[in-house]
Amino acid sequence: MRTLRESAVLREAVSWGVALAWIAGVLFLLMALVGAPFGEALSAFLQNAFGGRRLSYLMATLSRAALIAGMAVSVMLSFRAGLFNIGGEGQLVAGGLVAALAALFLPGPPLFVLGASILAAMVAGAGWALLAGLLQLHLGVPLLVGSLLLNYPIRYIASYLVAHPFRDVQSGMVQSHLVPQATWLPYFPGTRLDIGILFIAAASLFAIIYSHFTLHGYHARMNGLSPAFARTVGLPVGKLTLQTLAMSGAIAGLVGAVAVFGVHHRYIDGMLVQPLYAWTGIIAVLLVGMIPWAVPLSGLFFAAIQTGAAGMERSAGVPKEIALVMQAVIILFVASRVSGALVASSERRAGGGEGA
Amino acid sequence: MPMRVALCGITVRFGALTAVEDVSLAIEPGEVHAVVGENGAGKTTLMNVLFGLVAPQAGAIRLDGQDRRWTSPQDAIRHGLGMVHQHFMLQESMSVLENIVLCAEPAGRFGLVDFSAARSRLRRIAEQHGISLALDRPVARLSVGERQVVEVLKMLYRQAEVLILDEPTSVLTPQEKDRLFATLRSFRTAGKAIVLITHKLDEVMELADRVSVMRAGRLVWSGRLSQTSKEEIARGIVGGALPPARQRAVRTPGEPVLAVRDLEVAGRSGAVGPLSLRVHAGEIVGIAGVAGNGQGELIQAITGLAPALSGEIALCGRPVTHLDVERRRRLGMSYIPEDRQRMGLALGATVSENANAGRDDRRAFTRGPFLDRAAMARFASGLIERFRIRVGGPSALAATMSGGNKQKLVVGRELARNTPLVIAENPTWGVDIGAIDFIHGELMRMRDEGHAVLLVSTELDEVMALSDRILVMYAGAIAGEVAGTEADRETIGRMMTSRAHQALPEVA
Amino acid sequence: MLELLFDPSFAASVPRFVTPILLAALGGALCERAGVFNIALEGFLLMGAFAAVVGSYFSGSPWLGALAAMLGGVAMGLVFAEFNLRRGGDPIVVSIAINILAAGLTTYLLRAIFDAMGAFSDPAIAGFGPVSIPGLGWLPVLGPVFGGQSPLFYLALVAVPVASLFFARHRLGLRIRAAGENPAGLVAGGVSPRRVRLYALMGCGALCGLGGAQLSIANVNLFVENMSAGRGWIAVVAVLLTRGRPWPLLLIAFIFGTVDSLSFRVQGLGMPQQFTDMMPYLATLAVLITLSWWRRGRTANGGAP
Amino acid sequence: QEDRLFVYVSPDPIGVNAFLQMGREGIEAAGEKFGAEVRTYESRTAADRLENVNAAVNEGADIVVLLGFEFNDIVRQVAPTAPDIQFLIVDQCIEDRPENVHCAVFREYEASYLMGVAAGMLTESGKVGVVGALDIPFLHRYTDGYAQGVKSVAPDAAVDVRWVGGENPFSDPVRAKEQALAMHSAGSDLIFTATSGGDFGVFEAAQENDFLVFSVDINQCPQAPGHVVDVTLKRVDTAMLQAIEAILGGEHVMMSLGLKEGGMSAMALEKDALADSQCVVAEHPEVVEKMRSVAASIADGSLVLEDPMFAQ
Ligand SMILES: Nc1ncnc2c1ncn2[C@@H]1O[C@H](COP(=O)(O)OP(=O)(O)OP(=O)(O)O)[C@@H](O)[C@H]1O
Ligand SMILES: Nc1ncnc2c1ncn2[C@@H]1O[C@H](COP(=O)(O)OP(=O)(O)OP(=O)(O)O)[C@@H](O)[C@H]1O
Ligand SMILES: [Mg+2]
Ligand SMILES: [Mg+2]
Repeated sequence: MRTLRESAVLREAVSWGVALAWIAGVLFLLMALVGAPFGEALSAFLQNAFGGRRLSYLMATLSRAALIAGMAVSVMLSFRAGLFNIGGEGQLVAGGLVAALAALFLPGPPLFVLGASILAAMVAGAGWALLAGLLQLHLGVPLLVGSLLLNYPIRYIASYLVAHPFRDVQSGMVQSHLVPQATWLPYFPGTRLDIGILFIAAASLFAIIYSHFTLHGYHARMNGLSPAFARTVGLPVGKLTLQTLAMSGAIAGLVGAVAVFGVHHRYIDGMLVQPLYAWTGIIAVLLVGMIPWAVPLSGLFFAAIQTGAAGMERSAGVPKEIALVMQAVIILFVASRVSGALVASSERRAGGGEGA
Repeated sequence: MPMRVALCGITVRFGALTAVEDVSLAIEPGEVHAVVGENGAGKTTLMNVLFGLVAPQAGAIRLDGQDRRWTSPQDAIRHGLGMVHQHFMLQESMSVLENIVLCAEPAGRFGLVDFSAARSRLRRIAEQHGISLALDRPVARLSVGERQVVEVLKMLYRQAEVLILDEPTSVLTPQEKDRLFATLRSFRTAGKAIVLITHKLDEVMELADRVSVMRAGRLVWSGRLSQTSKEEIARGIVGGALPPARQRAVRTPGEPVLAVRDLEVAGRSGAVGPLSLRVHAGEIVGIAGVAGNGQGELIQAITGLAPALSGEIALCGRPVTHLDVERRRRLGMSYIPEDRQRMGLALGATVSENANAGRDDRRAFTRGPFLDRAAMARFASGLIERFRIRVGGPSALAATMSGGNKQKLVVGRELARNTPLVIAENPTWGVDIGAIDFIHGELMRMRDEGHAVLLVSTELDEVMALSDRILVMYAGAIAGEVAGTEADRETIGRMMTSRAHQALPEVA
Repeated sequence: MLELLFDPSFAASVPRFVTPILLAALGGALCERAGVFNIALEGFLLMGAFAAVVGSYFSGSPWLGALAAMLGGVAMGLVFAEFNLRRGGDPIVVSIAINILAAGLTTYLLRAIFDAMGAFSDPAIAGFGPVSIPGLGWLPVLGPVFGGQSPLFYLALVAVPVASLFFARHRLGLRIRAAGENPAGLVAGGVSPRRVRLYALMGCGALCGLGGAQLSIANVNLFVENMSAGRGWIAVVAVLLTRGRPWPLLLIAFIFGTVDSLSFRVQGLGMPQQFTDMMPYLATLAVLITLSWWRRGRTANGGAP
Repeated sequence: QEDRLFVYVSPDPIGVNAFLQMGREGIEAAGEKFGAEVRTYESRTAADRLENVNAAVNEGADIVVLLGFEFNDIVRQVAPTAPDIQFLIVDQCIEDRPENVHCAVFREYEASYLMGVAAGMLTESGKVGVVGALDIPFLHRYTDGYAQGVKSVAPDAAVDVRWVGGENPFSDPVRAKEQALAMHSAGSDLIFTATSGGDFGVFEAAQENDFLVFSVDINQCPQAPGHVVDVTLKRVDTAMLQAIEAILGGEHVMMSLGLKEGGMSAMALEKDALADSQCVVAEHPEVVEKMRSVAASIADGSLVLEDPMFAQ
């Protein structure tokens, strides 16, 4: 048994080695093509993902990772329940927009405004997700399609609102006014990383506990694995669907609020759409096969390759398009490697059951 | 050309589990070779090896004395092997014809499939073997029995020389079974080799020339049927003495637990109903009938999985017509669905997760909103022990269990709820003799303890063995009622099939 | 006001909106039916647009440009197959990576081949001219819609019944459907679903490539980085909506194209651009809801499903 | 060997954007002139912009040049934390600037106004069009300036204002071309395009359907000879050079560049280059004449134009 396990670990290590060798090989080829020094580019990549003066680049990675991981956690709740909610982007935008507008118009002490705005953002995100759920349950529009389609109206509505009625005219941009400075999330002392990541960490923790240890999470997962089964054993499938979507949307809304209060301090047109937080969140979840504890790590991974690639582009003379290609190559190889490992480990688990 | 197939020293392991261990077996042309054994004994796995679906860790396949290695079923098919799988391999959205030609399409110009050629060839084959089936119906609308016919036709169409049938009869009506057996006999006469996996020893006695008995992955006995007896085979399967025959205790039924009045449900072909029936405490009411005559729709309406168009359903005296599944179950209903793969279990979840789903006593395995995993595992272990489920443990994935063990898990979970009403739909489908006996025993025990049991089965013997009253369904209505003690095959068979041959559509 | 909406060029413009979406969506339909969740149509389309310009520039023939576009698309299909089918990567992750890859690769190659930053426009890029269909000119609306379009439009139109026939009657079409519905059935029949899916991906690449060619050597004659500009995503939406059935795809593509073309003109009436941009999506949603109401109404009235 | 570091941060991918390309040329020229190492950081999103500015600070740049008003918030946040680093923000001045923040703005609407004047004089249908990439305030400097110019010479002419929009508004020649075709068939005979990558599509439409267009930033007349009337010129490169020189000289720079300063111009105003520009306006001396006189009155302050970016 022991040797079996050791050889499995060894096999795993070897296949990771092979994947890394592939990545390195392809990247080396690319670098050679554009005449960029490989070693320098590689160290620039790592330096810019995790290093910097006073770890400032690591902070940038973490700040990005927070938003990606937040979206990943939101998506994970849906996906594990078998709900193909790819409307995270719309829910994120709804959250960000409502957070900014609420903070601009709510009276009261800053802490109250902050709290109420975050709550409002979560409600808005949940509402937008519920809309997709209701479309499915009552109007027969499949969730996959409905949630995807709903991304567009909210994006343009938000764009219109900050381009016209709520625009900060003096700024010359399509953006709302700055939210009151007292509501900004503070930075960790000595860094430029805002404490928004704590909100995301809390949400992740909630999601992990929810998925593994709660009755509701268990029921949602059963529904995800087999809706027919869930119906047959009498799980409240419709209610589960709506509740899960609401939860998922609320977390997306929270992410929007964190982006507003922590990073941009206002709603800027496109600030939540262009960086593809929602899509990156989706692939972060899928990369690790929806295993809850691995989802935040996966978010960090994607953030790191994004900031690393951007940094490499800045300092090693690697053109931006090569940095893009490089990201794609890394994702492709890592994705296939991780999926393989997951399949292998689930087979081991299933096979090893007898002996245990 | 007749062909001799031999399996030599086959061993298959799934992780730490040895599913087949050093099995050698010869399949002769012109013979029906029955393979029997308990659930999980490794029958399907062994045949999957022969058919190229599973690569063995050791051993060889020999055709006419030559060693072969299959890289995929395509090799096996090319060499004249055909297999009807235990779980159907059909495309629901496609028509019967499309399903049959799939993977063996007679292609004409530009690779377009020559359906008319296939159609005429099929018509010949069907006539030859006395099979009738509408070729243009989508498989989604076929009953399980009809789907089985499609699978057999598929094999016929491919002109297989060695036919492997994995539990082909478990869903057939007696008539359908007789027709299949007639076909198999004509194959035997034509010199083809047939492997028949079944749990029904009567069928073995009726048709087989040679019998192989497997237990726990090993071949325990193999030889000509004439050299053995039914009792000996049965003892070989269970590995010991046979359970004694069951005695039915006389019991007067109590209050009605389930009352259905003028129920109408939307069905696959037109509305089902109006139906009225009652099931009392302490009785088993059996519903017999050819699959696809509305039994499924009736059960769906009673369980709440499909809405009733009209009529009323009452459970324990409470109207439940407009309640959802969950509330009906809480009021006192358990349900063993026919389709264990899809409805009975979540295959991707663990045994424990499957065992605890739908429990009413949530307090027993939760603390507030949180799960008590240990309590869940204890509960699952209890079921595994009580229902003798052969599986690694509560944390094994449900997908890795053999068909019979899956069924036992579903039955165990539902019966453990101890509700006034138990609905069982083909509860012993594909289950070995030991388990059949066990499940029957459990259903009888429920009855004796005063539960009401509604049993739907296409297996006439099963209905007759268990029921206090038998309702026969035909064309969406109840065609007649017989008391269990007075039931005989002739009467019931007439009721369920009197006009059934007219109902089967002709070959298009 | 109506003249402003339905100006003379309106009818003729619709096919230019429809063609790339329809071609890409038909490609997506192959994957959808084969059970490959391919949402990389955007990347396929972009690569096709780029390859079309390369082929056309160096050969001087738009047809060779279209061929190059198909090859470009097929190449992306092969990358997808390698990482999804062979190495088992999640299809969505692979799709997103391929979209990124296409964006980077086309920009890089643009510089490497043409030494151009971001855009390349040159008289040597031979584009598809309009094909005149005799006898259509006098028709009031259909005339401009169906006459004088690029040959790829007619190809796309023909591709719809062909695809329909393909799924219904062709052996590979049948196998593709099986691969999407119950691949175990194919395995049992001795056909590798993976192989079938590979063919579907290659076909998808070819069709998306043609869609890209329509963008870069028919609608305009130039390449600009990221010029697929979300059309691949619209095709994805269309595929999901119709579950890959060709005739409904045609309908959706036309609705989308018409509304999109109309939305340009509605701007002329003073509607804010944010709302006109929303129109195609809302129209799609409306169509979906109407269809499902209608379907539900029919089944509720006792009709056989 | 170079002891200075200049960093140029673009708000968007540079790609086909002539304005951003010119920014890069400007910083490179400055680097050459003042002996500095030059780096260009391209941003794609709002988050990238912040990261890039932080990176520039982190790398210890001497001068960080930020092109675009997108950097307002960021400069306000970052500049106080890096007092040794000089920030030059082009396109907008923020209020209460710290000592180390400098700015240069362009008055694009002045040149756009001239395009409008030419369009108003040349239109035969009485209707002209303008297409921008996206309905954002900055692009109103082009669209509104143009519309005002048209009205100044042809009060009855109609101006059709439209946007490319869509998923990729700044790089979608297909949509831009469709929009130009739609405007043309709705009656506009002169169309001003400010659509970045979409301009190519508009030029194609003009060539195929034989109408006239105006464009922006650099001399694009050779792109579609005989169809481009005139273009606005935005001299980011020279402005950048001047500003950097002043910053290095210790000044607290605030430049506003329009027709008067030569930061904005039009081909028609370029006495030397006009003849070889391939611009259609060269064939209409009376239009050139008028444009020059209007330009003069804008330059000397007798004609005052509002900045449309702050309208609404
Ligand atoms: N893919 C698999 N992974 C792990 N274990 C498996 C797998 N397939 C089968 N098994 C195990 O192998 C053993 C033999 O299974 P098999 O399906 O051959 O039994 P069987 O004799 O056909 O039973 P039944 O009569 O119930 O169909 C069972 O214990 C089963 O759980
Ligand atoms: N004419 C064709 N056009 C496109 N694909 C084809 C064609 N013929 C076969 N294929 C595909 O090629 C794959 C394998 O080809 P192969 O030659 O092994 O099969 P085959 O021998 O034609 O099938 P059969 O099992 O019917 O003999 C199959 O998955 C099939 O879908
Ligand atoms: Mg079996
Ligand atoms: Mg062949």
